[in-house]
Amino acid sequence: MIDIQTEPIDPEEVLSSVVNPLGGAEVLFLGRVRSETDGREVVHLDYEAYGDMAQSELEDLVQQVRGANDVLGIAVSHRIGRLKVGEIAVAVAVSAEHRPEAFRACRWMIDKVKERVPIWKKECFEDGSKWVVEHP
Amino acid sequence: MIDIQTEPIDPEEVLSSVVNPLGGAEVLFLGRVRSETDGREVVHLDYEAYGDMAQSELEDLVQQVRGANDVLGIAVSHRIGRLKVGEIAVAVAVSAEHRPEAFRACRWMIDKVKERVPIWKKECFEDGSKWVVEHP
Amino acid sequence: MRILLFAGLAEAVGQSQVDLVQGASTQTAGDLEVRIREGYPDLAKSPFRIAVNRVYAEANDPVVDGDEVALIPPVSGG
Amino acid sequence: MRILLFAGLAEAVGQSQVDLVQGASTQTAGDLEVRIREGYPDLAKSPFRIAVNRVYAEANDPVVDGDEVALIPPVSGG
Repeated sequence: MIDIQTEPIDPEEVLSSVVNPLGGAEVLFLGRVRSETDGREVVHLDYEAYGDMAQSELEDLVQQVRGANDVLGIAVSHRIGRLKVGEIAVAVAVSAEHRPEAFRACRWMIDKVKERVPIWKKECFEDGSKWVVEHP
Repeated sequence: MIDIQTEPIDPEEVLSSVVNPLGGAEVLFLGRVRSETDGREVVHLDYEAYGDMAQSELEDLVQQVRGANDVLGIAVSHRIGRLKVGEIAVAVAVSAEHRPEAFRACRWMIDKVKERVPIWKKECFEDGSKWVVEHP
Repeated sequence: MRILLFAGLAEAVGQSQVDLVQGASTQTAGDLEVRIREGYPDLAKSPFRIAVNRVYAEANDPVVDGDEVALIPPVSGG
Repeated sequence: MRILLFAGLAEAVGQSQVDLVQGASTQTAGDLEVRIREGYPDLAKSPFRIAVNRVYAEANDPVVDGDEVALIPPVSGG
């Protein structure tokens, strides 16, 4: 599963898509809209993507993870559009025989998503909004 | 949530129990019964716990994680009794503001569970069984 | 040549794409960047990378007519 | 003094607890270990740690009558 979607992300679905009978370990990462940032209350976030390129970058990253022979399954789903506080923006799931590989690949994937994939978020507050530029 | 239970583990429930409005990152680890070990087909696993001590160790570990002020929520659930291939043996969920702390605390917790908590598994094959002693 | 803009760059310019006449001075992604920064004062100092056909381009990667060119401001997904 | 056994240790001995008469030679967890290894040949070379009142004990931790003592073979949860 490699998805960029406007509908809410179902973590169970992302996780289920990687389950493998040989897998003893799964790691799921969820990125969620926080209620505040730098002490300011967030009303909602607007996510925008360069859809075709984002999909292609995700596919490329997933291929890189799959190329490492110690990963049995990987899935990534990113939501775009308007997200409320508490909603899931991104989910990454990895299945591997043992936990070190599962943790490592999941962490690598979310780091790369945040570093490379052309998706942007705008934080909207009561009194204004701004595009986020840092990588937290 | 700190559980040692004979009923199946619901990952969604473990995850939900840590969600926090200030949390931007959640990491869920699932340990699952693999279909084979060292090339031998596994029929099922029997988990046994020194229940009172296991609960107390888990509570102690959870307190240690909570003492680190960068973790917003943590939950751990371990199943005991007879588990079939593909079933979830253990789940650890962590919520934090940002992902490094969430990954770090989740990994630390599952490592400590496997190192300290008095729970044992016996692998049952078609032609015999043995208590597992390694820490994979 | 049509150039796609996103996020803060699109807002800065007020549109989601701009047009640039291609010619001898726009043979590479690096050339394009120079032309864009000169031609659009709103983008003169904005940080961005150039993508050609949905792949991040290096400065000396060639750009030809018909390529899908986009300006990618610092990403912030997740 | 009753001593709880688990997993492979319980199987080796064939029961989930054993009794040890407490006395001058069983003042500490370390003493207990020696007595157990002497008294139960099945446990002589088995790896285990001792827990007293549900906490891992060090060799010189005291053990008194009424304590809950258990032998903890290498754990394998998860």
